[in-house]
Amino acid sequence: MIAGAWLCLASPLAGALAITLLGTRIPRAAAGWISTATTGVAFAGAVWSFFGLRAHGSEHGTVSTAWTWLESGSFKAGLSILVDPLSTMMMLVVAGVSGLIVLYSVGYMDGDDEERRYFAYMSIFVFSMLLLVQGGNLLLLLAGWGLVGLSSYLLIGFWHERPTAVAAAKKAFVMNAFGDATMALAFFVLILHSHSLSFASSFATSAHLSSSTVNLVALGLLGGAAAKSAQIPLHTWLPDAMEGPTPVSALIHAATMVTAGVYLIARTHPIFEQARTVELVAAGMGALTLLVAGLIALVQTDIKRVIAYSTMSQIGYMFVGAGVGAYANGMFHLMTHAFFKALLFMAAGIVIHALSGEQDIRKMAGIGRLLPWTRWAFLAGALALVGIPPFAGFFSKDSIIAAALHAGWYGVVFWVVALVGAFLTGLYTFRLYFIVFPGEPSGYVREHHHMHHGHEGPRTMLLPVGVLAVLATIGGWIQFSPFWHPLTNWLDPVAATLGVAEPKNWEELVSSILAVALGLAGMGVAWAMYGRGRVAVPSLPRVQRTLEHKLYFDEAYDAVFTRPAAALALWLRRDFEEPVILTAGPDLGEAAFDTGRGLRRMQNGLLRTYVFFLGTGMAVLAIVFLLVR
Amino acid sequence: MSGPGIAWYLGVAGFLFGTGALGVLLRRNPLIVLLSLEIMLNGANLALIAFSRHAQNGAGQIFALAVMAVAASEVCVGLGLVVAIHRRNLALDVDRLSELRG
Amino acid sequence: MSVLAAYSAGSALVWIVWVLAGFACLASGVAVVSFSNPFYSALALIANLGSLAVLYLLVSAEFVAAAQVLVYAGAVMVMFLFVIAYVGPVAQTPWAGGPRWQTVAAVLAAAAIFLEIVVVIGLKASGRLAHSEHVNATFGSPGWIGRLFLTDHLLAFEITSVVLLIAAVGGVILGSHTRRTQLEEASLK
Amino acid sequence: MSVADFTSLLVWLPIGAAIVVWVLPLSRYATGALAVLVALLEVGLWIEQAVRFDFGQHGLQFAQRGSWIDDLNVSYHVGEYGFSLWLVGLTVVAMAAAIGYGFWVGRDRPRAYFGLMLLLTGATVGVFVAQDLLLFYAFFEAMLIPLYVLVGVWGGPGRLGATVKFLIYTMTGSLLMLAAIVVYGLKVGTFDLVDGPASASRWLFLGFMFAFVIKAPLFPFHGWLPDTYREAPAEVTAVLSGVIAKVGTYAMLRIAIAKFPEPTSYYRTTMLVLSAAALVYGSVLAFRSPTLRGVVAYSSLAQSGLIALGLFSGTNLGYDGAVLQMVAHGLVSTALFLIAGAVERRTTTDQFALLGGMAKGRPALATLLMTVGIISLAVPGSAAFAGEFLILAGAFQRAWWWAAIGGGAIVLAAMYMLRAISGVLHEARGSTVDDAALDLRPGELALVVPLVGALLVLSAWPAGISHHSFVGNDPTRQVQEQFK
Repeated sequence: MIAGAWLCLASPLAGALAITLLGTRIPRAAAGWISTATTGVAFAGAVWSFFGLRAHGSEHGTVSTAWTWLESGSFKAGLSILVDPLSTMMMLVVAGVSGLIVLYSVGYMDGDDEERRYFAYMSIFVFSMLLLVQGGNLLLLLAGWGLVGLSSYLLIGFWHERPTAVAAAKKAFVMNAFGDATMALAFFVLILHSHSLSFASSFATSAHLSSSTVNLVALGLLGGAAAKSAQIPLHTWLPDAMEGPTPVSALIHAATMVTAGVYLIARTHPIFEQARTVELVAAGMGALTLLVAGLIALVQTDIKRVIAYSTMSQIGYMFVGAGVGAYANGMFHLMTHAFFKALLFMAAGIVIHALSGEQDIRKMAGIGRLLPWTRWAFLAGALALVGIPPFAGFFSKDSIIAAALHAGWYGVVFWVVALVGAFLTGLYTFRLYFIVFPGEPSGYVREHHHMHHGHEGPRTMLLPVGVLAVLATIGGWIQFSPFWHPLTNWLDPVAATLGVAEPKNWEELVSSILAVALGLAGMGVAWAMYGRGRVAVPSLPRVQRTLEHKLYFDEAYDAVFTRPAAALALWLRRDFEEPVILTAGPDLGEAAFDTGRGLRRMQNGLLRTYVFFLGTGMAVLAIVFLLVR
Repeated sequence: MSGPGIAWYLGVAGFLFGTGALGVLLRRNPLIVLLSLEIMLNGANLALIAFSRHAQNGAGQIFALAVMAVAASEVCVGLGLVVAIHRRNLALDVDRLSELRG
Repeated sequence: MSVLAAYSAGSALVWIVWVLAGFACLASGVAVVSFSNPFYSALALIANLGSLAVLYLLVSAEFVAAAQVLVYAGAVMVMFLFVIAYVGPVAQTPWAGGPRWQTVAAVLAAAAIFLEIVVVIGLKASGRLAHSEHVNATFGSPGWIGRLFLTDHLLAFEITSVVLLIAAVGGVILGSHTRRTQLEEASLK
Repeated sequence: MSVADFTSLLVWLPIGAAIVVWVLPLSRYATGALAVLVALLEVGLWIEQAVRFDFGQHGLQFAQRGSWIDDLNVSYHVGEYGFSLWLVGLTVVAMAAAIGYGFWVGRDRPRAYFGLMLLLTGATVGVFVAQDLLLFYAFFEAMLIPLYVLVGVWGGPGRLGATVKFLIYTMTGSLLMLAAIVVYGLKVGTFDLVDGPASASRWLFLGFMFAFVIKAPLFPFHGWLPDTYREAPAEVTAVLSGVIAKVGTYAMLRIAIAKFPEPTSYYRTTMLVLSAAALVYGSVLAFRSPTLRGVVAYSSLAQSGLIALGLFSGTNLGYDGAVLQMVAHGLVSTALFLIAGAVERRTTTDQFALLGGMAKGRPALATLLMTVGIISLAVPGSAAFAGEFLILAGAFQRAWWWAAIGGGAIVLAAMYMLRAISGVLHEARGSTVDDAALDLRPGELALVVPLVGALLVLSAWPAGISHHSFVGNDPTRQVQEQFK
């Protein structure tokens, strides 16, 4: 079991090292296969530890330490991994989805100049993500946390000749660094009080902290979670991150990394439960994000950006679920979301590939005729996203909505927002679907479309899409809240659902009916507006402009942080560093010269003056000796 | 008590020293400056010898003799300088010999 | 046995000799500084040296007194007079030339030095400066000085001789009139 | 020869080699080869020492003591503690890389150049092992002399101004330190660092600290830094920033903090403010610096501030983190400046406006610059992160705002370092970057890759240093006991 977990962690790292060190000695394609194989081995390791954990029944998990990573005074943090239900579940999701997406990349990146670099980065990412979910203490979790941010930076900026890609990569990294810093501050509080960052002692300590202190800790963790999961107000990097290659968006910015915030809340729920207010702030943040992101998604014209905003919105649901205390529901949605959102991205990737890199949905009309399989796969993903039974999203999303309804008056607010979000989801998802796929192919599509050996794409791309389409369809069946819930049971020992978030059956029923109805309504409106074109799209220029500018978050941050920082730096350099600091040394020298020029006048060459000084000096000395004695 | 005490000798020595210093400071003729220096040295010598008597120690007299030798050397060099200055037809005035002005 | 010790009973005589010599000493010192003609100054210095020699005798420093007369008044002063004669008399009033402040400062500095010495003697040391009447018979005699020079103070003696030698060489170099200095003079003119 | 002699050997071997190089009329190639060989021998000696070092033993190890000036109780006393062992290691490794770089680029007047580099090696090792204040001072000054010459002769176009500035600053500090040393030594009757008692004199503390804050440097004593780092040859800048700057922070720990406990706590807030100011100010200026060297130079200022923040936090975590960070940043900035030198050799400039797009077709350069750059911005999981984490955790125990300021500076670090990486590697090709600008050559790889390898090993096991710098895992107590 432990060996499987170590294998799972080490295998992608070995892959990354092998690709880097072998360099140009191996053909380009080999890099992709090395990466795929090592990720596959990681998945095998994850399966191994999953079954091992089931067989052993060690519910609270096992910590295995390789060596002491960092030690100072009484503080000690090992390079240790934790194998428990939560981490094995994440290992399975991460390694599994990663394996599929890396395989997809083999086809997608075929022919790119720097395939080797791409696959090395992908392997580093898989390693980092596994380190994040397997980390046996908070410090290693933070290490994984930072390393996924790093690989995200590397992959967003993969096409580094594009200034937009480089800028997006930097933005993503810096916002995540902010999150890392707040998490680190939270850890400092824990170190101060418990001299340890192991999960057990940190959780035990948090129970004894004053409420304001524990609130600070929880806020620090929440800052990290919000930055990583692109929740308002730290969300602006995610849409820009779509500059990266599409498989990267599927893997990092949909399926795995961005959902790490939810994992963090589930993992550290004992701390959040001591700071219930902060936990509800997390839920509120999720509710706000799901609403705002859904609205912005309505007006985007870039296929990947629409899906990116949808991702933000869905993570908002997960935050609501985790925030009200339904950790298992949040994790469940994380899993199904990984399936269907990766599917959507990869289907979109096939479309983009077929149109030689075009991403504007207005030019794609009618592509479904040329890519029938892709169209069906996308449709499956879209239905799962909207939450139409029996697709995966229905089971996971509706259980979150129901949990919110049960959780008091604020829960009702979240519930209403979540239902509105369900309507928006149906609307923007099928707006995208109806604009892109049905109908006759447009002139642009006919002109630019090119077949790949008479197929929609290479097998390496189609196979993962097919697998994910199946998972998006049936993946949710493992849990149907009122009737069977093996996932919740599985996670119960490490992340037990709070009592306030266990809805009654009628709440489940009402929520599901309303959510499905609203989702269908959204789809209907989308059909009316974009599918049949019967109803004109309402013209609200001001609202549209605001949404197109993403509520002016970028502009505001630019005005509040970036520009003042740059101006401060420039001002300090021009008006302080250069005129004051850098001239202080020469000024000192100049002062010495001036003194010398003054003293030179004493040296007038007249013997008698010298003798006079001599005599005076002697007289003064004599007086001094007289007085001192 | 036979004759004046050491203090009287020292008084005379001090007066000689001060007078010599005045001459060095005041006069511009290098010859007179040298002569004034001699007076200063002799003032010091007188003090040394008086102390030698007071302490009943020969070191003072030895010192005085060494000072005399130094004075002779100094006169030798100083007069050499005066002669050299005169040879070069420069004015015998210490105020006009200010080549070392900084 | 020193000469003066014989007359130690007649302290009045010692006082008289001392007053005369001391007065001559002070007067000739002032004269050296204040004559405008260096020739007269040099003559006054001879008088000064002579009266000092008398004072030396009064404190039993016979050898030093003799050396004073022989070396100073004899050899050194002759050299002085010779140079003065060579250079030619350059009369110059004592107060002439130089900035006014320097004259004032010179007087002040000299007065300060003198006053300080007097103050030191008067305030700090007056009670402790009485010397015993009796001295060792050999004190100040040439033999005694010579033994000191060749035993305890041999290093000082040698250094003194080296200094004298260097001064003699320096005097010769300064006074010599070589071809090179002629060239230098030419370049100066 | 016993192991204890290795300490002296580490000091005198390069100095002796320097004299050999100066005296013998060797050819250019032989001179360089000899210098590189000696530098590698130093690394080997150090590894031997590190293997034999007993990290559980109290007090000085590999100590040697001989009489020097008996009247004043001055002795030739050398030896190593855990933390000085690491700094000596940093010195020999960084100097080997720098000497190798000088050999690779073929500096003019090789005999003078390599002699000075070897002298610098010996003197710097000497500073780290000296256990007598006058000996320390002698090595401290001996270390500066070759630097003046190296900057003044082999530097860039503005080298004379930079040298004069460097000289004025360092001499001012050194003289105040000398005065403090003399007063301390005469007052307590010995100049020995191990035997000497603690002192409560604030003036002496300030005298020492003045030299150290200039050397490190801390804000606002860094006036010499931008010019010197810009004008010095790349490998000398690498050494200046990687090793010489650490002399300042090492001496703060060994002398100022350990020997002056009362003044340290009296001036603690002042020193923390200076450190935090250096951290923030350096980060902000690095953020807009127009040149690659400028960014790394100001980031060195920021890092010195961070290290001093850890030292003056006076906590276990702070001390351990500071030592770890000294080594980690030493390796990082050495590697970064060597890479900057490699870039300058290919493009003749380090201005971002004229650079860019170098990643395309230059995988080794891109990989190494990227790796070192991201370690330098302390991405979690790296050695630099481990150091900064400990330092800030320690500072947090002093007061929360120090850690908050540090956290803000880490975000700034991400901004300026990414800007520097992108400015060189990414986007459109700069006007000075042409096809003749090759990827890193094997010779350069042989210099930079070991440094990066050391950093990666350290990233995998930062406890190797953080846990092996002070005996008994209790730095605070060690400092209180003056490492006895």
